[in-house]
Amino acid sequence: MTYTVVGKPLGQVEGPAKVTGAATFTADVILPEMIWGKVLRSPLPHARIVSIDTKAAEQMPGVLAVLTARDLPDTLTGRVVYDTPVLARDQVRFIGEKVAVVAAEDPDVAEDALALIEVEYQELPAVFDAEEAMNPDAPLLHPDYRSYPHAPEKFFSELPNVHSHVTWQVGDIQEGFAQAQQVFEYTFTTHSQHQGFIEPHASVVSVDSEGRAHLWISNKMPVRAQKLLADAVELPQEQVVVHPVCIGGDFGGKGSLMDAPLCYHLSKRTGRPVKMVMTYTEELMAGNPRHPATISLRTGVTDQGKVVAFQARVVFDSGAYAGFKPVPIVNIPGANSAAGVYGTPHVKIDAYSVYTNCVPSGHVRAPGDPQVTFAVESSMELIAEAMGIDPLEFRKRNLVQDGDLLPDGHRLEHVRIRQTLEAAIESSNWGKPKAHPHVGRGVAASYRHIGAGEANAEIRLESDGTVKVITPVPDTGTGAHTVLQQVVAETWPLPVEQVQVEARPELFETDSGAGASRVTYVVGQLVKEMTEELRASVCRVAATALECQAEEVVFEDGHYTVKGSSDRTLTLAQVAEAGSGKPELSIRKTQVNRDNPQVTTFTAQVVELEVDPETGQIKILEVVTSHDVGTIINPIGHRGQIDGGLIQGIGFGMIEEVVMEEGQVSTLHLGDYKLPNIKDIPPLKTVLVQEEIGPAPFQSKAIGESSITPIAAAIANAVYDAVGVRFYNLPITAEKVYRALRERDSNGE
Amino acid sequence: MHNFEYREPDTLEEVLALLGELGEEAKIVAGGTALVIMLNQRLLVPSHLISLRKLRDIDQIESSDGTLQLGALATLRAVETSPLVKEQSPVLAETYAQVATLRLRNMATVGGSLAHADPNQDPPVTLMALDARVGLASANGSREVALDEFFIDYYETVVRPDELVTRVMVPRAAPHTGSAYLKFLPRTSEDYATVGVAARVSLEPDSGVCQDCRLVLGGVGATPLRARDAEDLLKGQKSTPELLEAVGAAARQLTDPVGDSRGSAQYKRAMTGVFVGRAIDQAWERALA
Amino acid sequence: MASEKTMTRTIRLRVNGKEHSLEVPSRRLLVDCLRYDLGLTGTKEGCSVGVCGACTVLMDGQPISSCLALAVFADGKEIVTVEGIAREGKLDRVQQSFIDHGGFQCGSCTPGMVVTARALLDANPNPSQDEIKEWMLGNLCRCTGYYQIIESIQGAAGEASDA
Amino acid sequence: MNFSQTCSISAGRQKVWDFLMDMENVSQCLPGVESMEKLEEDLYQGVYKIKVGPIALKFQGTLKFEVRDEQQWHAEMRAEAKDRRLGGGVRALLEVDLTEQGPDQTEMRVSLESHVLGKVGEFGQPVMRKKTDAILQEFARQVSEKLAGE
Repeated sequence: MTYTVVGKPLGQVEGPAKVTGAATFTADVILPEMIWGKVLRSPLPHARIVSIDTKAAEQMPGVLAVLTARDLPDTLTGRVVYDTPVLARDQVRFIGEKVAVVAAEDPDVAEDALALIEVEYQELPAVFDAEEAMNPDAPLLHPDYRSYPHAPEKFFSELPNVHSHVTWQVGDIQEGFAQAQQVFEYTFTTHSQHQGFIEPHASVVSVDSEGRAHLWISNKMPVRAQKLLADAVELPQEQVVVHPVCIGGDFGGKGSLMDAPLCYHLSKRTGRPVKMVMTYTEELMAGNPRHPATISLRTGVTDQGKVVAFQARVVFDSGAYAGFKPVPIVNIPGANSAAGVYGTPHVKIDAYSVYTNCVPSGHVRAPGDPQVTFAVESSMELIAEAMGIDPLEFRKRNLVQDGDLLPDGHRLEHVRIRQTLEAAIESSNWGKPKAHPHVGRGVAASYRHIGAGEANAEIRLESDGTVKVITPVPDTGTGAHTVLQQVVAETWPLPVEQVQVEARPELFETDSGAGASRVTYVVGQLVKEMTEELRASVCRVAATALECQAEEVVFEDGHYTVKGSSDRTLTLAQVAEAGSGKPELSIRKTQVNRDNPQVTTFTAQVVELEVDPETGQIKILEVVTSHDVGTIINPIGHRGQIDGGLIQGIGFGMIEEVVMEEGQVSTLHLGDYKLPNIKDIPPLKTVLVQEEIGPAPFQSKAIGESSITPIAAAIANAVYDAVGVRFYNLPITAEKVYRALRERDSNGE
Repeated sequence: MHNFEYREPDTLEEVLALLGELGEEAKIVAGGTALVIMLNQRLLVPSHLISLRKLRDIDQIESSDGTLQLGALATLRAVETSPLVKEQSPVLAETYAQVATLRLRNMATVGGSLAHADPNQDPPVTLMALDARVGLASANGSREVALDEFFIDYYETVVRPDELVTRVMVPRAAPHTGSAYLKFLPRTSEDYATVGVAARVSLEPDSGVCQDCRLVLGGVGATPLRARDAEDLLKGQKSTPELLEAVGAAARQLTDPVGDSRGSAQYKRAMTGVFVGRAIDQAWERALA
Repeated sequence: MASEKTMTRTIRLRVNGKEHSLEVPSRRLLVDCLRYDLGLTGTKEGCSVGVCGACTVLMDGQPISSCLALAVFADGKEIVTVEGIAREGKLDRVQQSFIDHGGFQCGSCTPGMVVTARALLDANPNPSQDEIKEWMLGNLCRCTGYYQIIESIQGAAGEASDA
Repeated sequence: MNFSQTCSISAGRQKVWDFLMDMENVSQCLPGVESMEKLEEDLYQGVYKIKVGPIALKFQGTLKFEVRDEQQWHAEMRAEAKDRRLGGGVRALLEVDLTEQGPDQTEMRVSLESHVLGKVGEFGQPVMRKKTDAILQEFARQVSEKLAGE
């Protein structure tokens, strides 16, 4: 298909505002009389709160309020399960949990006051490891879990501290292993990664004279935030008004209320608007980083090298609270891709999400996927080697095909993994001689569903002739609003300048917001349909104004005319005037997509790297990232998603780790928790294996959570190829490589 | 941040008088890059901040009698880009260029970074290898201290509470001398070093053996460490892989690193050996050039 | 203990060409002074330790971290923030190029990126890729993976500032 | 953070034991103890100063003998203290075990489990670890020196 607007490299609609500093993020909201909130956090991982003395803090000049749990309603909050207190009540469960909050005229004064609050704790036994937390003698973090609001009964477990146990299966796992001649078992572990957005969480709440709470929040699901805040502070939902703001990076991490309930209580108490902005130290000690995981795989293979049975046990360290998990299973959905891009007939995957006295974990771009993909793509190589089969060949024998069932029950169509994998290999130096010793190449592949969800939109013809789309979905940086603009402009067709997109979360009552790579799919599809409907209405209005039948109206060069006669033309503005007040020129709709589409997206990556055997340092020489794509609506944004996800994945694989020792994070600022910078990026070759088949508008597909996933596994496989050491845990740091090499050398002696 | 009184004297004399008066209650601020973080994290709660930012003429980079003089208020960026430094001591320009980021180097000063005495910094390592001396002034007079004797412990130096670092002097290197600073960065390229090694090697032109050398290790102890035993092994010798191995081992002995997110103590110690060898190699090559 | 009075200072500074004189507490950070005292919220605060570069502003033409500078440091100085890059409502080449090349997504690193890139191109109108990396090393972006940032700066290279 | 030091003391085990069971002696051997007063049997209150470069910490709190097991030659002391100015604190458990090596020779093993809380714990962990280790070393050295010198 050829398109006029779709496929054009348009800059983001928010561009001018963002490059001039005019774009408003939550921390930029300044209201008259606004004051600041700061929280006191627990220094202990598990303790009973014996007493809190706030007197001295309250008496400090400039302090307007000091609140503890006793001053708040006894509610719990969370994105699905409500298990998280707004302020710790009687008990703290991790280092960094909020214990008290101060509001003051100035953030420095609020900080000064925190130092004056006296808390007496009685330490309790703590558990920091998810596997240990499942032992019968482990301290129970949430004895009342089953009675918490929205705790998913279907996934309750008898095991201590397991708050969700989900099983995905296809075929009959026992039957599968019975067919296998060889069985391989491996265990892998992965670590905690912060989303690394540059904008720390922020919230502003202003309670007005009618008791309504006005909320500005760095939250990608503002309509959901409205409901969550209403529940957390015991207000009717309509009493919460969410105001639109830009989101300074999400990557899965910006879907909770974070400090918003505290802002509300402080605002209600003081009658002043209250702002709370987390410091990056608070982000690293009490944000919602990626779940550490232990992944045990058991794979049954026939002598012909066909995988017939695959069993995975995935244990996620949920931290002290499960409230950051946004899905009804209250678990990590990515675990269901633990079987990889392979069409294994008998699969059983068990995912356990477990409470520990660590920082509560949350969603990070492609939640669960990089963890389990590291495991499965490493294990495929191990098995191939053990069986004496070339790893690439072994993969090819087992790739998923059209009609295969995935562990989550999806039957796939238009499977493009083979082409994607082959394109990655062909574009790389695979099989060619190596320039240096200690150079290695590794490959890994993954798939990623487009998520389902609820979409809402309003579309209308403005009096100036522009078509305006109003969406509750905020701008999180992905270019979603630009994509919607292109979808509308293409559908009509109109020049893009004549289409405006505006985020107005306060106009909607429910919505899924951004996330799960769903926006282009669910919102784009809805907006496309609504555009067609509005266009038809506009055509009818034009027909009335032109005194002809709707079928006779033609739209050309931005004008409506009667077919075959150019005497009378109407611009869109003139139609708008003619139809002024007509309800059909303003349409509002809700649409729920309950199921993930059957066409999914595949990724294959090849890494070439060099290991310094004296230091263990890895230098990536080249990355090839190959993606199975449909129509690309906006190539700038599309590429940005690939590039950004890839570098984030390299950070996960080699550099970034929220280091915790007995629940205490030691990487507490961005000088210690390192994010890749501009000098750290490797040469990148992107290959797009395109076919115009996709579930999203104009046969497009999702791309946002693809490139982050296989890269860690590809690096691990390349390191093995380079120096012959295999890694079972992440990140693969220089020190780990160095140690492994020394260990191997000393064993060899 | 805790509140404090901010003073901004116009002359060095006024600064020194204030220092004498306020002593340890006051902190000096120049670029502020380290101090402001510590204030912001509330690790420091001084009653006064004495700013050097209005002082003139102690930011000069000059040369006299072959000695390079770096004014305490020269920014790291000024040293890195100074044609004089590049000409007289290229390794020094290279070292300053490796500190953190350009933005930080625009703010941080030569004197401030020495006085802060963070053992993970780069410049003190090279400066020590170049036999640099530090000029200190107080209301009671001034003195010079060899950088070798300047650092005491983590973030501690011989600078007395009433004293101020005013300049750093770097003597001209002997002929047939080469120097190198290697910074090991296994994570990201603007990180602190896992280990930093500066080597200076002077060769006897005829025999080609090492006549004199300096080896200084950064990030692996409470202060930059001068590896004298390792230096002794090299003197009078030609470089061989075996010798470098032994020199590296001797240097390793001296280290007492802190394990952190840049590597365990064990790893830092091991890497010291590796980078000592590499730094000597590079310095040797430059000495021959 | 010093009195409250001595813990504030009056500073005069020029921000984006406009003179300001204001009284600030000694402990006020420059980033907070710009954002809250002067209302210039274009400059962002990310890491608070001088690493991420979101708070970069130009002081006398040089990029600095406004989260590591006290407001009193700016006394007598010329400050340029992201709000001062466009002139008379017209985007600077660097700004337009960031839009055209996808040099940002969420936009929270963008103010720091734009002012640093402008300073780079003022100092060196035709930087090599290595020079771009050296200058932009201190500006973290989590969204783009940096490739499109390099292209944005390359796209704006070649000529002096429009201003 | 866990630390331990083992040293050999030129004194009999009973003598070492008696020495260590006196808090006065312990506080004299511990570098940084500013003051120490007895509140009740086995419970003391004191001020402890530690300096890491420009950062001066002043901990005020209690030290309590929790175990005095002469049968096993094992003692435990618990310290809890706060720095009010910086808003940090420390919680530590010091364990001492004595092993007879000869009539006038005793091996002393001291183990310390300490948690530095608040700002100092957040930002200074690696260096605090080093400092704590040095303090423990100094403690062992002082004890051996004082007893050997008697």
